[in-house]
Amino acid sequence: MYLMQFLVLAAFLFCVGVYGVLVRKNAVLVLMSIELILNSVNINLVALGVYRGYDQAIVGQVFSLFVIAVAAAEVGIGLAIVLLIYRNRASIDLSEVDLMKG
Amino acid sequence: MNWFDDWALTLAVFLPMVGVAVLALIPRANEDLHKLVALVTSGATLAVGVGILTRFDYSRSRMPQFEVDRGWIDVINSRYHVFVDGISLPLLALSMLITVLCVIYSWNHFPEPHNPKAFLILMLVLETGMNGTFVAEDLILFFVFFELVLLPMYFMIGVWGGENRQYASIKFFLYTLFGSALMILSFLALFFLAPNTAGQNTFDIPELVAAGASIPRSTQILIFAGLFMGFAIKVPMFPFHTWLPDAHTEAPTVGSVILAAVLLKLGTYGFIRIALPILPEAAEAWAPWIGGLAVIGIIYGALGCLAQRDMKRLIAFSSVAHMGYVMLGISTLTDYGVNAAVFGMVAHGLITGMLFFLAGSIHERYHTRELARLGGILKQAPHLGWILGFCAFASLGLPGLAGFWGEFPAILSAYSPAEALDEGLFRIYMVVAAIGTVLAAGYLLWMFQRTAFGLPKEEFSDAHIHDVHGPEWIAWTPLLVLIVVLGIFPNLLFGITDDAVGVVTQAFARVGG
Amino acid sequence: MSGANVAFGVLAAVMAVSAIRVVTTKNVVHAALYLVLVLAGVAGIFILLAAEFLAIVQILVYIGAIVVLFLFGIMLTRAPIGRAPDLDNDQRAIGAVVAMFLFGVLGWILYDGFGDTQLQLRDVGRSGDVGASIFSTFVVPFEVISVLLLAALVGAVVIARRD
Amino acid sequence: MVLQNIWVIPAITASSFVLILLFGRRLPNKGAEFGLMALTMTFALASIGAAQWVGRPADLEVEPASTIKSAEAHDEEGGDEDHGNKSDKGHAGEGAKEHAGEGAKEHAEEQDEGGHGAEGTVAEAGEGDEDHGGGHEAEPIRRPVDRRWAWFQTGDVKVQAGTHADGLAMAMLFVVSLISLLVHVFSFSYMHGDERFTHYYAALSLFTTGMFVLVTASNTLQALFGWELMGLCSFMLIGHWWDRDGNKNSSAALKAFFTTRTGDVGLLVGISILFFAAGQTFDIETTNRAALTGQIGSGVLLAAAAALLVAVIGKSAQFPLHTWLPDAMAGPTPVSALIHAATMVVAGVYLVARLYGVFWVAFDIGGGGINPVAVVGAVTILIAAALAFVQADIKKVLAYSTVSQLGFMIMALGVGAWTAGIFHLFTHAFFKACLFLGAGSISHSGSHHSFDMVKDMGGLKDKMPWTFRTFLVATAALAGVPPLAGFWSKDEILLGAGKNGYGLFMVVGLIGAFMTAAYMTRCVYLTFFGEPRGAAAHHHPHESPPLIVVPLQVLAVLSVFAGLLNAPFFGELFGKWTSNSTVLGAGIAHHEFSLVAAALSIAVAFGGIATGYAYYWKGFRVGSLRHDRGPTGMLYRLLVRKYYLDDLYEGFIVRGIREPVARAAYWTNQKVIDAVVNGAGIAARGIARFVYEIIDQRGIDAAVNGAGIASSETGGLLRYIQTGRVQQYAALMLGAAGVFALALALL
Repeated sequence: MYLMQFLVLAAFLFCVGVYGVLVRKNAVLVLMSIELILNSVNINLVALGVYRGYDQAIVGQVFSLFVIAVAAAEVGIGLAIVLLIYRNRASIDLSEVDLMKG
Repeated sequence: MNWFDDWALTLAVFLPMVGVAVLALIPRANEDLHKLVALVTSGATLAVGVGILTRFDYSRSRMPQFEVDRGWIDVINSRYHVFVDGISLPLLALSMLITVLCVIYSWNHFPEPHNPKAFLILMLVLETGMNGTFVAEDLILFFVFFELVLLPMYFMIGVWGGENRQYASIKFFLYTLFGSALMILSFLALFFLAPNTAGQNTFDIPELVAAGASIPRSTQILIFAGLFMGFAIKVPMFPFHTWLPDAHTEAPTVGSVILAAVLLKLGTYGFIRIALPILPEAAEAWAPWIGGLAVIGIIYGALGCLAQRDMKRLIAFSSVAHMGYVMLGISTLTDYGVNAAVFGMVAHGLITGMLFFLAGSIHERYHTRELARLGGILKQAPHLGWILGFCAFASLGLPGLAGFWGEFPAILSAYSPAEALDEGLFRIYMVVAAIGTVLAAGYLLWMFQRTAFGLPKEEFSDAHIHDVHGPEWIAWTPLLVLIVVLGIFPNLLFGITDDAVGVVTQAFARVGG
Repeated sequence: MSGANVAFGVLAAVMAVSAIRVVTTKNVVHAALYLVLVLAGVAGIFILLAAEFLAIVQILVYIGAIVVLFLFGIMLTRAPIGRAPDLDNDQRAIGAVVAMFLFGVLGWILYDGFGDTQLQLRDVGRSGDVGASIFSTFVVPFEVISVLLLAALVGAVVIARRD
Repeated sequence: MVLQNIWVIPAITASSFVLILLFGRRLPNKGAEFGLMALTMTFALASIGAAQWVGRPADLEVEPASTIKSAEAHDEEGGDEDHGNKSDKGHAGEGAKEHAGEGAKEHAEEQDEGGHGAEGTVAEAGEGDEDHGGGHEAEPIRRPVDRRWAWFQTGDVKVQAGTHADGLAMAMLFVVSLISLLVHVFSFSYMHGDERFTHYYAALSLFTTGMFVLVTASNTLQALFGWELMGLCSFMLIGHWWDRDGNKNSSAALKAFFTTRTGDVGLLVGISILFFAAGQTFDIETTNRAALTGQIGSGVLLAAAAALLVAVIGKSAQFPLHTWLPDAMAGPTPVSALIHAATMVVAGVYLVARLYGVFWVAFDIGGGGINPVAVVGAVTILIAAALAFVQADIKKVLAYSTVSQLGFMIMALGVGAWTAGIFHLFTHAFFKACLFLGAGSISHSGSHHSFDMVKDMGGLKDKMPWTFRTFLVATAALAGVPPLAGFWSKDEILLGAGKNGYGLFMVVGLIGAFMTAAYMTRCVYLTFFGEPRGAAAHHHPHESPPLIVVPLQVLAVLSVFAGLLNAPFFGELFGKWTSNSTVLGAGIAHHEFSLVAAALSIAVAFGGIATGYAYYWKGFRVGSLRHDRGPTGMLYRLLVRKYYLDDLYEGFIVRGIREPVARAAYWTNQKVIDAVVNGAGIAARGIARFVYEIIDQRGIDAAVNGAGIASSETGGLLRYIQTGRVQQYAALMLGAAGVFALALALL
């Protein structure tokens, strides 16, 4: 097995996730795309860990675990925000959310 | 006191952040407590600064002192390497002092929309950034601190600024960020092209100083260009100065003071600390251009001043002119010049900082900064008026006051620049710079006459104008005293810087030296 | 062509198709289900990389918790359960260009960097070692993560609370 | 010894300044007591110092420059090098030393112990520069007293602060402290009740300090300190009544500072050049020595001298930068006295005298040819004297007179008559101060604060007897009536010019002297004689109080006797006391008193007075006697038959001078030179506005804003980008990150 194949798969997932983040209007779908991105990172961490030997493989796994934990937190908060937006605007269409316009 | 020697600089840099953390925890409504905490924090930082000043070994000012060198980001071999020497010490002290004085000055007049909590937090974050930049000896560390000051200043201008604050803050931010982008590219190039003696790539400044000369000349020139853009925009040098008047005009008083007194020095300090010693050949190639832009800046800034109707904008333009002298000094690549530059930095910090304080106080009293509407300040607030006059004279380089020692030695040094430079060219610069002093007298005295002499204009003739009050006296007295003391005893500063400057300029042979 | 390679090929194909469906499908619920496929595929990849503990956690946390959370989110926001025509905004082209550009850059960099690096799997990662590592070397980050989770918990409650 | 400690003198006045500023307002006399006390002390010290200087043995032999050049360099190995602290040793460099190849540091330090080393290297007096009359004897002079302190260090140069006490410095100290003391006394009464009385006294103290610093300076940098300090104080004092008459007073203050500052460009440049040319030292003696020994290349020296001359022109109000001085009359009258008599304007003269070696060599003053210094002085004499005829304001007459007299001093230095120039400075201080204070006294008690001779004065002779008498004495001294002070000094200048081969300049001097006598006669006539007019008629003029009159009397007495100090019958003491190594090293010729020259100068003085007297006397009588007569026998007939000569004079000379020449000069002054100064200001503003509005705001700034402006005009590209929508930002960010990654990868 080549290291490349894992990394390219991860890169692919990452880019698909990026596409989703950029294109999706529905906030929940955006969050899902973010999960894709996070998972691609996890693959990278684990694959590169293996590449650097056993000890580093463990470290890579630990980091992946942390990422998973953070992802869980992020989804929780993210969905809460989505709910709040929905409650205030009766829509979660992100193209209508432009509070950052100066 | 070994403990102090190890921790002094870290304390000096991060103590304000402790204050920030404390401030963040205090409810917003509790304003007095906020002020107190900010004062105590900045005061404690200043106390650390005083400690450094007393423990500093002045006989070895060329040597790194209070050095700390620990691993930071091992992957790119970037280290937490900080120390002070004769060049950074005065600037570090200046930045600490100015912050305390700004906190005191703000005591009773926070600009709209008030919110002391956020304002003071920004000020302390600024202090961390400024102190950090002056002690950092690792390019990445330097860059982090260098950029750290951007954000608080951006918010200070953008939130507490004048009418046109959005435009000014964005311009300030983008302009400087643009420069930093090129600067970091140069840093990376240095990282890759100048490995240290152990063959490792490094961001460590002293190591780069030793290794920099090995870079081929043409590459050096390119790298220097990137550094030049980053630093010159910060200074700001003509023609990269246009962010400055806008930022100064719109910034709240304290913001202007810090901007003028310390932030501008980050650029010139960068030249002295990084660009010159690491890339000596490129510095020689660039120096005529830098000198030329510097003297253009001197004349140009002065002309800009003469055309102003707004007092604060006038002072801002005068900064362009004064930093021109500093850059002229640097561009000569001589001891005299760089000494003058460091002195000029400190003097400009004290004097222009003071002038911005005054402009702020005048604005607060008259609600206008238009020269045409002001007048007769001496009648209504004599102390304020005379302090303004004093600072105007200090700013125009009157001997016996600090401004002179930034100006005259710079002119002097241009007569005999480093050997690699064209003497004739620099002598022309010298004469032009000397003519700049006349223009400086012109605009400053013109401003002083318009605002302070004569009788108050009708609209203000009945207004009750407070003379200088408590916090203002406390904030201003140290600056005024320093302006006089440094003016009469320049060795207080030259004595510290001279030796250290020798390290910077040793790469450049001087004619007859 | 070893078994592992075959497995990787199958998994990768499934994941790629599913991932693309996640970001293109017109049905929100379908998107969630495709996401499950991708996540499961990731778990499979973990197994291929000898990280069994991680694979199990992946299935438990992601498929068991997060996807369920998503489904709840879909329901609570009354998203259209069936096909909806306007799930995408008007910058599909930009998004595609950016994504493909990124993929190109990343692919090229990866090829440049690791073009022919073989992966040697000597040992299966033991869960015990992972645990030991977490509670020795990474104990501080671990604590921080736990605080983060708590904060997220509290934050989610505060944000979503109806008052 | 006062001489070693003359630093005390500026220190006293400086502390007086600080004390007045801090405590002045709370004291019964509003701070004046500090000023008076300080000046009394400094005057006492200066007198003692001068006496000690006179009593000092003359044991230093000096040979002219040519021999210095030829003498071999004997490098003295210094013993203990104590960096100049507290060392009271003779001054170095009398010996012929060429510090070839020596670093500047050693050079500076050697100053301290050169004294004892000097004797060893004195070469035998060789062939002097004999081209220009007189010849030079190597007569021993007094050793100057130097003292140095470490000041600051930059680069490899340690700069030392120090004092340099020699005859020139002591004479100046004496004059300055005396005049300043009298001005302080005078002001106490004159400024009584002024709302900024305290401030006024503080500024006076600081002003005097500035002059003291300049006079005692041992290096150019210190001199620059004093020089600029005076600029500052003149600004404060000329603009003292900044709240009156709109912007007139403050504009005058501004103009004074600005004009002198323009000259200071030359000073900055000149000092810089000399610093490097003299081997990286600011020390004045070393610089002079380097210039005299030919250590400095002629081109460099010429540039330095030319630059310094610009400074002198600005500060000493020489043509064409003299326009600020008459405007400076906006300040209180005692200040005018101080500025004109003892400080500020004479600073330029002093600078030339101090750095005489530089000027001497650079302009080849010994060569007898036309040189810029002399030309500037000569032109100024005539221009200013002509202007003095058409003034109605008594202070402006005196101001132009000062300009003209400064022209004499500068010209004297320019023609090589060093002692004469300095001596004229010395005597001029007394009678010019007397005249100005007299004018102050008149306005205070006689003309109700007016200075207009034509409208508000006349017939004050009997009302103010003491003012009149003292004014008359001072006028006579200024006009050059023997044996009053002005006669001796002016005569020496003319003599020097004539004997040194500057015949043309002697003629100019004679004309100038003639004009001086004439316009001063007019001034006295209009003020004290004739019918009282305006305020003098309606406001009950009376004699001024004692505090005003006493200084006048003191000055009048000095105006009578000061000239005797250098009179030939009394041994020309002043010249011996002040002569210093710079001057003797330059090989200045000394000339015996000449009866012919004296007679000429007396004739000119009396001629001027008589002419003026006749003309103005006639001016108040019937105009039927206007007949042209030939210019022959003018003097005699003037004295005997006033009428005809009056006509002749009026038709031919005075009108000639008064109408076209003076008017043209005045017109030029106001419309050309002043206009150039003003125009330069306006043009600078114009250019500034252009630069600011067109180039800065539309050009460079526009380039910066370019993207924004262009986009807002063509469809709002930037606004489109700033939509506030996160996803667009994200697209940008990721795209940029990709680009950056690509860039990094390619690097």
